[in-house]
Amino acid sequence: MSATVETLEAMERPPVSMGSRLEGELLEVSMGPQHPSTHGVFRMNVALEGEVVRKLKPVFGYLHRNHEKIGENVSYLGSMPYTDRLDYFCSMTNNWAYALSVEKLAGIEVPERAEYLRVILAELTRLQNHASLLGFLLNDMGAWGTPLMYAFREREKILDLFESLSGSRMMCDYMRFGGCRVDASREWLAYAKKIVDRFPRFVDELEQLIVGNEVVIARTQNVGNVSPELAVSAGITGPMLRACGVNYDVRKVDGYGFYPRFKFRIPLGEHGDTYDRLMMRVLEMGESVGILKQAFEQIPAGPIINPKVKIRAFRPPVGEAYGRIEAPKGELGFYLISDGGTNPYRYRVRPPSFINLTILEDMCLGHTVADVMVILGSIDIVMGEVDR
Amino acid sequence: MESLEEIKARIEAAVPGAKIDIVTNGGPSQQHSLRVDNEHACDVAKWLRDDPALRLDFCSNVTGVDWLDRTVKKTVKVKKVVDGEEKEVNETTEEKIPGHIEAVYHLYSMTHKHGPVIIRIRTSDRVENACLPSLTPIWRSAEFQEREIFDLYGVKFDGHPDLRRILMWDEFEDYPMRKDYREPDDYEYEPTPHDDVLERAKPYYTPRPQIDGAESIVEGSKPT
Amino acid sequence: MIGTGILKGMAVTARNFVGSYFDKERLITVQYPEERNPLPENYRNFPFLVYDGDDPQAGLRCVACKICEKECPPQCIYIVKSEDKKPDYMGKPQFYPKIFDIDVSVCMSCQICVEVCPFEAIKMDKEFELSRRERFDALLMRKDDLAKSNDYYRRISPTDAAQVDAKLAAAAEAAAKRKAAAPAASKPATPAASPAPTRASS
Amino acid sequence: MSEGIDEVLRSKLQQQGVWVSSMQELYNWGRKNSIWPLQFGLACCAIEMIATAASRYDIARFGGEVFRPSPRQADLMIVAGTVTKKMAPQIVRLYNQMADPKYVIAMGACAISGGPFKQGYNVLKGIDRYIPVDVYIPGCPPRPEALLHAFMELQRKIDEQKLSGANKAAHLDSEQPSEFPVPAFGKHDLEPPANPDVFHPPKLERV
Repeated sequence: MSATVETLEAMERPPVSMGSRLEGELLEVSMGPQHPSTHGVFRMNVALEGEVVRKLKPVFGYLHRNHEKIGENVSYLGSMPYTDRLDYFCSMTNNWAYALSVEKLAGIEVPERAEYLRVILAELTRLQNHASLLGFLLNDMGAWGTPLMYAFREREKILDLFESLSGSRMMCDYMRFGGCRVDASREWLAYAKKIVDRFPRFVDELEQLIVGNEVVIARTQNVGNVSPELAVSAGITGPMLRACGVNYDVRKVDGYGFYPRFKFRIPLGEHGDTYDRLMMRVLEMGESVGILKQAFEQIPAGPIINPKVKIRAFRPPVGEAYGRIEAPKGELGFYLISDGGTNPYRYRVRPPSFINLTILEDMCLGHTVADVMVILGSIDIVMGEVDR
Repeated sequence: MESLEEIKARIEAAVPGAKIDIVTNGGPSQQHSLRVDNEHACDVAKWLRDDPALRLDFCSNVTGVDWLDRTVKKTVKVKKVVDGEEKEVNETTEEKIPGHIEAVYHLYSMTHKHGPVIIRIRTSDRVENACLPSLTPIWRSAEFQEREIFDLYGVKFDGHPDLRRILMWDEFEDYPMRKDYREPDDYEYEPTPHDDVLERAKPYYTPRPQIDGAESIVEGSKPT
Repeated sequence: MIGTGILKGMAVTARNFVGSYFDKERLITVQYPEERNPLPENYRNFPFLVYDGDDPQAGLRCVACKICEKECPPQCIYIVKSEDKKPDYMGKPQFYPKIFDIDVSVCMSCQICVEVCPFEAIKMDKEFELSRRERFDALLMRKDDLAKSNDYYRRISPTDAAQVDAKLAAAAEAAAKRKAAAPAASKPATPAASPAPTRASS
Repeated sequence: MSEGIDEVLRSKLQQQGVWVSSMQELYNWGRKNSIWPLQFGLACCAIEMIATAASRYDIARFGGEVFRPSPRQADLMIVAGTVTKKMAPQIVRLYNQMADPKYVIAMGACAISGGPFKQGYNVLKGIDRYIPVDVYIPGCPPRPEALLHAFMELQRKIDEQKLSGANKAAHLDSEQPSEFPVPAFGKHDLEPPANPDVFHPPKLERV
């Protein structure tokens, strides 16, 4: 018996008895919001035929913290610490995206040293984000905590760097309009360089752990394929887009910061499956290490903040601006409308992981429930950003 | 990428009847946008996506913006003949703009790596006719973002495949991102009282008995 | 060959296991309550109020200007300004906060209050062991809980404190010069020596 | 089930190599060293919770490394992150599903009071509006060490619990509720906005 279902909501649950075969009957399962591998409070309503996914509807909003409304009620500066809490793995890149948008809105120049510091911190963020993502992904595949522990160990080293520079492990609140808040000392840069120099050892280890591993290959290759056309139409960005073979990286396209001064390549995938997405992260970590090494060599001395920018009573001129950067998860944009006051009139975040979830259903159809977890893990979502 | 004026001229040639205004942005970012009328929004969007020179295949960001009723005062220097002499006189004109909700789409091209082209569509008012054409059939990335605008601003998108609340629960009735939304009064323990927070919520919801001394009212109504 | 990938993975695990005994890079466990990772100098947790001198109440640098209250993004500061002026530790009459509360159950450690304070009166503390069994009273920091001496500040963040001391000393010196340059007749009761440099050196 | 042992006698006996304990001490000792938390993360603080469980801070030293995905097997719920109004009913339900004795740590500013997001329309201003909380950790997010500190504070609290008498532990008192009503989604807000049996904010003096 096979049932066709128009909408998940209209579906009646078929009677499931112990003796009946589950194939051909649809079973509705609500996964989440409390689920060990949904990466936070994410929920999916899944219709299963046996073990195969026939329909999947994501349900959001369990971490909807009204970021945009609060952003409209506090001053421009006051929103900066809130951006830390969007994608709480990558507070530095969130800071940068917001600072970049405000700088566009108000036409602020950033000193050279500050731009270099921003590049260094953004790439460090990318390293720790990708490392922890791989840890979580392997955790979802059943490797339990071991790779996650290794990933968090490396992450701790980078968090120590963040903490000694900005004062907080996760919520750095480091960037300001027209520059950065604290200058990095020579010792800090030397220490950071040391950590970055040793980082490839960890990447190699991780590569050994996953690249040739039969279990990983069996679980990821040809799972959750995305075609490049669908990815572009659905607005997928970041490593997930590049895994489909579309060469689009905001660092290259917009050339914000001082990225045009650095030599780096954009890794591209071929099949757009989970394995490619996973490898994209491994390869990007290597490129980030390259950028960081160049940045440590080139960083000039000088001021770190534009002295013309006021801290208090900062009022950008009337207008609007959309600024975007390549965050570790994809294109992170901020859209701000100023009415000349101290608060933005409209404050909008373009969250990459929210929009990357658009094609979750397309990727999961026809796969088993166990694969859904792996596919979801490879998208790299953080609920703080999905729901805001 | 060609200028907005050129794009406007080409749209008007390609989509007959489309009304396009260029909305200038006076800020330093200089991101000007195109306002498209609702009837032709889908055609214009399709043309923008498919035109070989533009190929705006990537809709990055969809935003709702709530504009309340407002009056814009414009001061223009006009040459007038006053007492037989030509003088420059400041003339203030007041323009009333009725409230509306706007949807802003930021478009980029992944093929040609250019952008952004910003298009805006607006509803005719904020209450009954808060309807807009959905651009999800053209760019799938608009699907969740338009749902979000429906949820938080209450704009109905015609042609959207799955228009439900996305962030708030289904029973919720308000549109919280609107500028005139008042949140429920549930500030009971506020040791750092900023009175505007407390005051803001009060007139819109009945006060809760525990905090506003309803008990004493009950006591007072007792026959003594 | 099937199985090599798994063996390689096992080798990585074994290398990590053995390595954790010899290699500091592999970050062994910190036995927390007994041994602690040193906190970096920039570390910040919750704000506190700096006072000069010995008396926590008279020496408060805060003059209740309420800028931090206004700028605090989550609105966790509550200040009531005094009606009268009281002499501060240097004897100069100043307004003072009659009430200064910080609700640390709301504070998000963003240190915007520190950045906007024009009087260097509020700084970030490093104390993080604040778990309590009760929320309402225990997590509302009153003025008395918040007041901490400048010596404490010098101890927890020496670099910043030295900068702040130098800045204040320079400001005091400039003020003293201005006063000296002004006609002495207008203000006969000028304090003789400027005490600021001694404070900076102490 | 004696209330206490004479400390002098006990130390004397210990010198003779005799170790004496009460049922209560033994019971509490066992309980406080095997607190299994619920594997349950809400937001930013959950990442610090994972960092606490990871090798550098290693919550296993306190017997709390067994993160259970099912509430039926868990003793402790670490509410790590912002509780939104959409999520609050689920949290109360999870709490109700946990077996007694059960404890709650509110980790981070958001779980205590709504924290920085307090003024949001969808943010619950503290999880203690619906369920009783044992230990509160301020911070945004608290350091892993702060979570360990709270964990030890909870262990101290468990150690102090009495097995009998008038003020015995809540889970042994049949009159104390162990389940709490789940709030419903209303038109503007959760209904009720707080559980008056659990949430007792003090009267604040205002100047």
